[in-house]
Amino acid sequence: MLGLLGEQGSDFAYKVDYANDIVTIISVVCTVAIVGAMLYFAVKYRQRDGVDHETPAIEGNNALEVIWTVFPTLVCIWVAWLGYDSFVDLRTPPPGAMEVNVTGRKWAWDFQYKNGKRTTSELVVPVGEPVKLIMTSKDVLHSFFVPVMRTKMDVIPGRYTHEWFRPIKTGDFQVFCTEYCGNEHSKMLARLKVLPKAEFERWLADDSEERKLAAMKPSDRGKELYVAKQCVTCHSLDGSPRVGPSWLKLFGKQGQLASGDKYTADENYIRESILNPQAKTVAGYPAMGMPSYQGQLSDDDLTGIIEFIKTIDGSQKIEVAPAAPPKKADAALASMTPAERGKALVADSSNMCLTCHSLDGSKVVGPSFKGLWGRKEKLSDGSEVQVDAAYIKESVWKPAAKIVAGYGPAMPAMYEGKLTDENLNDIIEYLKTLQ
Amino acid sequence: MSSNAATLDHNVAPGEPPHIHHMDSQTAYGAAKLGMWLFLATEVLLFAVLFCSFAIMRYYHLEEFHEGSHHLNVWWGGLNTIILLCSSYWAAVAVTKAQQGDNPGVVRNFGYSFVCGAGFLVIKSIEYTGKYHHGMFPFGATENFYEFKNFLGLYYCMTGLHALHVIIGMVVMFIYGIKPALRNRYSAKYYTPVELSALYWHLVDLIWIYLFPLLYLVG
Amino acid sequence: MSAHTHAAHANEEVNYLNWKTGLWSWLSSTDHKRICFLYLFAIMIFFVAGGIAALLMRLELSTAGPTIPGIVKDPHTYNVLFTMHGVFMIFLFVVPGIPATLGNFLIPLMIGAKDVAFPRLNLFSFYLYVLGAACGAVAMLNPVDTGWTFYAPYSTTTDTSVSLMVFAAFILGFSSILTGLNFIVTIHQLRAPGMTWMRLPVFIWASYATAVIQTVATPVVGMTLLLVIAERMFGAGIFDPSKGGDPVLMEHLFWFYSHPVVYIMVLPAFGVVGEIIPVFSRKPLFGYKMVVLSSMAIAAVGFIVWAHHMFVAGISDFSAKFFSIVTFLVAVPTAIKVFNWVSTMYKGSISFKTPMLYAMAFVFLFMVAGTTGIYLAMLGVDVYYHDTYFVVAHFHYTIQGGAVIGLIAALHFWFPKMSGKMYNERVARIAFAMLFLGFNLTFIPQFILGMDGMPRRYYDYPPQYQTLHTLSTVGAFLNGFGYIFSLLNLLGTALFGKVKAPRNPYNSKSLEWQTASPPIHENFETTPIVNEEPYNYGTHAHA
Amino acid sequence: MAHSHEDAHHGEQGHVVPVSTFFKVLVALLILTVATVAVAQVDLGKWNIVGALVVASIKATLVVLVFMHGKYENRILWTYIVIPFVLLAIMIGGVFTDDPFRDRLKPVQVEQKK
Repeated sequence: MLGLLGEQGSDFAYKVDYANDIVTIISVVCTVAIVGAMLYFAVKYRQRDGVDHETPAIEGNNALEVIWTVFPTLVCIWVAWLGYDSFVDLRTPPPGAMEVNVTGRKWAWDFQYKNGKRTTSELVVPVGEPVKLIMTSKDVLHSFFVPVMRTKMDVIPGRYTHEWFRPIKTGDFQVFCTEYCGNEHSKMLARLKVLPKAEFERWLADDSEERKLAAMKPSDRGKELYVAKQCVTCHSLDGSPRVGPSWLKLFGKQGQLASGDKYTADENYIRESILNPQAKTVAGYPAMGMPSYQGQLSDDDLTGIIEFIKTIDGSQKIEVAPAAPPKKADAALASMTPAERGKALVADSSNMCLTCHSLDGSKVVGPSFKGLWGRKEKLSDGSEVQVDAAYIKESVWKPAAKIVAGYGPAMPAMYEGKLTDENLNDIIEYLKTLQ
Repeated sequence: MSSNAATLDHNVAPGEPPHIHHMDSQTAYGAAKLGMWLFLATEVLLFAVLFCSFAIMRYYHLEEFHEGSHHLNVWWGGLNTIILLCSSYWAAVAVTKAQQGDNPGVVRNFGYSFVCGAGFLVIKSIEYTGKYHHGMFPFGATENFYEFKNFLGLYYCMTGLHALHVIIGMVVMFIYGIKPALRNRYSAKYYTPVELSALYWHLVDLIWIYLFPLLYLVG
Repeated sequence: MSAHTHAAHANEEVNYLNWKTGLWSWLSSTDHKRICFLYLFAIMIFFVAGGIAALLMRLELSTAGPTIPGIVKDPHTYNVLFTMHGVFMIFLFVVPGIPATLGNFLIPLMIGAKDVAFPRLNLFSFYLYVLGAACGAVAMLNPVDTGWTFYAPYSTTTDTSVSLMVFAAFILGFSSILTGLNFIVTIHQLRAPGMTWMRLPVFIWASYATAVIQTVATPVVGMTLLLVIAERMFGAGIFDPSKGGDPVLMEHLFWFYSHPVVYIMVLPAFGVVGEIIPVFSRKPLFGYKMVVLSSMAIAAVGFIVWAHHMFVAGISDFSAKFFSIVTFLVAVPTAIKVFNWVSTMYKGSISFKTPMLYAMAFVFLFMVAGTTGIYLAMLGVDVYYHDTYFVVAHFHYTIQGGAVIGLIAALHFWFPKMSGKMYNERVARIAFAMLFLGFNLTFIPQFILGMDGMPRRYYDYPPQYQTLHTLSTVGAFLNGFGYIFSLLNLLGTALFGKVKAPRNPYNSKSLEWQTASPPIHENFETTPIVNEEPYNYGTHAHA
Repeated sequence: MAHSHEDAHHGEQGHVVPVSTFFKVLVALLILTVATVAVAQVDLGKWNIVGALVVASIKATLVVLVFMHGKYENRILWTYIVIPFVLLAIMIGGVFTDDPFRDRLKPVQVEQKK
C-alpha cells in the first residue's frame, strides 16, 4: 500500500510491509485524533481576556475509562498478531533451502557455499530459491541486515544464528552490518547479488579464479598481491625511498623501531606489520602511514607475500599497471558538485591520498591539503611555485618532477591513467574548499 | 548505611533517642527500618545477577560445574556455614539484649558475631590460597587451563562479593553496635542502630545459605 | 552561583536560599531544596557536554564521508562521541534528571514534610554522583568507544578504559539507588496529617513508582557492569564467548535494568504533565485513580518486557514471541494517561503560560514516541527497524521529547517556587518554539531514514541518505539553541530577575504553593493539615 | 493518615523475641545444614539441586521470620521483603525463555571436492 519500506525483494516482505502499513495508519489516526482533540479544547475553552470562567469539577467518567482501556487493548491484540504472523514466516525457512555459511569479522563478511566456493563481501544467490544463512562471528557481535529482504539477525561469536529469504527479483542489493562492531562498522557492507537460476549455477560451478591462485606458487601469488593490494604504492622493490621501507633484501633485516626496540624482519614480524601496522613501526617512518590489511588477506595470501619478500634481490621490476579510472556508475556521484566528487575521490581508499596528505594541516608524508591551494611552495631545487591547477596535475601524474622542499620523493607514480583530467579538476575544486 | 548516621547523635543523654529535626523518634524508627530493608532488597538483587548467571552457566556447562564443585572442600564450606549461622544467632540475641537495655549484652553477643565473621574470613582465605597453589586463581591468568573455568569465575565473583559483605558487616557491627554500646548508648527506648546492623549481618548469612549448597554441594 | 545572589539582597525576608550564605553552606547542606540545586548544577554540566557531543555527531553526519576532519578525524572519534553522548545523557543527565532535582525539591514540599527521611544520605547520594561523574570524566581520557550499552564481547576486548567507565556507571547507580530508597521512605513515613494516599498529587505517585524502579532495578545493572570488569580483569568467562560465556546473557541482564530505566526517566515527566494541565485548565485531573493506577502498572509491567530490545539479538524465537506480547501490555496504561490528560482540558478555562505549552507539546511528542513504540514491539516489523535510525528517532522522542521536555516544563512551572522570581515569558515562548520545531526537524527525518534502512552508529553512509541527514543536522542545531535560550532565560532571571514571585502565582491547590516562594528553611511555618483532594478546581454541579 | 499510624505502631517498639526462640531456630538451622550435606552425598540426579535449594529456602525463611523479626513486620515492609525474590524469579524465568529454546545449528558441511 504505502510502500514506506522501499522495494520488496523477498516473498514475505509484503507481509512485513502490510503490518507496517496498518500500524502506520493506526498511529497517524490516533495521533491526529488525540492531538486534534487537545488543540480543539485548547482553542474552544481558552481563557478569554485573562479572566477565569467558571469550570465544572469533572473528576472522571468510568464509562470513558472502560472504553479507552478496552479499545487500545483490542487494537494492541490485532497489531501484535500482525507482527507475530509476519515474524513466524520470517523465522521458518522451508525445508531444503540452500544453505550458505556466513562469517562476520572485523570488518567484512565471508560466505562459503556447500561446494566449498568462498566469496568475501558478495553473497550470490539464485532468484526464486529459498536461501538459509547459517551465521557466526569470528570476533564481536555483528548483524546481517538485508533491507530489501526485510530480514536481519545478529551474528554471534561461538554460536550459530540463522536467517532466510526467498528472492523474488534479480538484482544487486545492499547488505549492512547493524550491530556496532568498532571502527569500520560503517564500512562493514556487502552486496547481495540475485542471479537467474542458470546463471547462478554457472557462477557456483566456476572455480577458475581459485584454481588459478591455488595453482600459483606462493611467491607468485605474493607478486600478484603486491600490485593488486597496492603494496607497491608505499614499498619499492629496488630500495628507492617511498612511504614505507623498501622490500629490497628486507627479509631477515634487523633494525630499530620507533619505540626504540630492535626488530628482525622474520615471518612473524612481517605478518604482524601487515595485519597491525601500528604495532611495530620502523624508526623514521610515519606511525600512521599504513592501513591495516586485517580481513583483506587470507593466510595463504600472507604466506605468499612473505615468500615473495624473501625472493626480492633487486632483480625484480614491476610496472604499475594503470588502474582503470573509477567508474561513476551511480547517479548519486553524478548529482554531486565537483567539490563533492573531488572529496569522494580523495576519501576513496583505493586512491590512498589520505595515507600521506592530511586534511587538517598536520604534516604527514606529503604536504597537507589544507590551505594548499594558491600557496607559494619552495621546491627542493630552491625555486618557488604557486600551487595552481597545472602544478597540482603535474605533481599527481609526475610526482618526481617538482618536489616541495622538506619532503622526500615518496609519492608513487601510479595516478597517471588512474585519475583522469576531470577527476583532477574535481579534486582541485575540493582542495579550494580546504582553506 | 549512613542512613542511620542520622541517629548517631552524641549530644543526647545515654538511652534517649537522638533529636531529629524533621520527624519524631517513632517515625524515625519506622523510617530507618524500612530504609534498611529496602537496602537489603537492593543487596539481594545485586546477588540476583550472580545467581542468574550461575543458573545459565550451569545450564551450558553442567559437567564442568560438577567437576568444579568437587574441587571445593565441603568441610571448609560446611564449617563456614555453621560459623555464620552461629554469628547470625548471636547478632539476633544482641538485638534482644539491646531491647532490654543490656548494653554489655550487646557488646558480648556482637563480639561473638564479630569473631565468627573474622573466623569465616580466615577459612575463606585458607581456601583461596589452596586454590592459588593449584593454579586455580584467575587474576593475571589470561587463559585459565581448567575445564571448569566458568565455574571458577563465578565462584570467585560470588564468594568474593560475599566476603566483601562480611567485612562491611563486621565494620558496621563495630561502629554502630559495639562502640556505642560500650558507652551505654542503647535502651528499650532506643536501639535502632543495633537492629539495623543485625539485619545487615543476617543478610550476609542469608546469602551464604544459598551460596554454600550451590557452589560446594550440587555445583 | 546562588550564594552570591542572595548575599546581594540580604535585606529580603529569610528563605532557604539566603538563610545561610557562602559556597560551603551549599556544598554541605542537607536541605533537600539546596541539594536539588546541587544536582541541577551538576547535571546541566553533563547536559551541555552530551549536547556538544551530539551536535558534533550531527555535524559530522551532515554530509557523507568525512565532514569535519579537523575535529572528527576518524571513525574512532565518532564512536567515542556517540558513546560519550549516550553515557553522559543517560547515566549523568536524564536518570538523575527529574528524580534527583525536582524529586528532591518537591516530594517533601508536596507531602507537607520538613525534609526527606534521610537528609544526610541525600547529600551522600549527591557526592556519590559527583564521584561517579568524576570517574566517567577521567575514563574519557582514553575515551570509551563501546556505545552506552557496553555489549560484550566488544566491551570486554576493546582497549579503551571501559573498566573505569562502567565502574563510574556502577557508582552512579548507587547514588540513584540511595535516592530512590530515600524517597520511598519519605513518602511512606513523612506525609502530613490528612495527606492520604489518594490525596497525593500524581507527581508524588509518579516519583514513588520511579523510586521503586530505581531502588530495585539499578543493582542489577550495577552487578552486570561489575561482571564486565571481572571479565576484562581475569576473564571470569561469563559474558565472553571465547571463554565459554554467553554475550546474550549480558544483554538480558543489561536490559533487565535498562528497560525499566526508561520509566525512571519518563514517569516523573508524566507526573509533571499531570500537575501542569489541571492548574492551567482550572479542572480536576480527569480520572485521577486511573492515572495513579497506570503509573504503578507501567512500573510493574516495565520489569517483564526487557527482551524486546533483543528480538534479533539471537534469542530464541519463543522468547521473542513471549516478550513481544507482554510488551503490548505497557501500551495500554500509557494510552490511558494520554486520554486522561486531554480530557482534563475539556470545558476548562485554559491559559497558555509556558509550562502549559510544554505540557501540550509533551502530549504530542509522546503520542509520536508511543505509537512508534508500537512498531518496535511488533516482531516482524521490529526485525526491519532494529538498530536503524527509526529506533534512534523513537527513543529520542521518548527520552528527549518525554523526559527532557518534562524537565524543562517542570523547571518553568516550579521556577517561581524555586527561585522566588518570575522568568521572562516572551523569551521562554520563543525558546519553546525553537526547541519544539528544532526537535521535530531533527528526528522526523530520522524516522524516514530508518524506513529507508539506514543503520545507526554509522560514521559514514551511502550518498542516497544525504538530504535527510543534512535536514536532521539543521534541526539539531535549532533544537540546541532552543535549550540554550530557555535555560539561560531561567538562569538569568533567577540571578538578576527583578519580578518577585508571589506565593501561589497560578493559584494552584497543591501544598508546595501554600508556603512562601521561595520556601523557608524547613518548608512550612506550621505543619499543614490536608483536608481536600489535590486538584479540587471548578465548581461541583450539586454545590 | 492511615498509613503512618500503621507504621507508627511498629515504630513505638520493635517486637522483643526471647533468646530461647532464637536458640531453637539456631538448632533447627544447624540440623538442616547437616541434612543438606548428607543428602548431597547420594546422587539423585537433578533432584540434588532441587532438594538443596528447598532446604536452603527453608533455612532462609527461618532466618527472615525469626532472626530478622520478619514475623512481626507490617505489610509495607513485607512488600519490600518479597519484591527482590519475585524479581529474581522473573529474571531467571525470563532468561530461561531464551537459552533452552535456542535452535542448535551446525555449520553447513562442505562437500569434499575430488
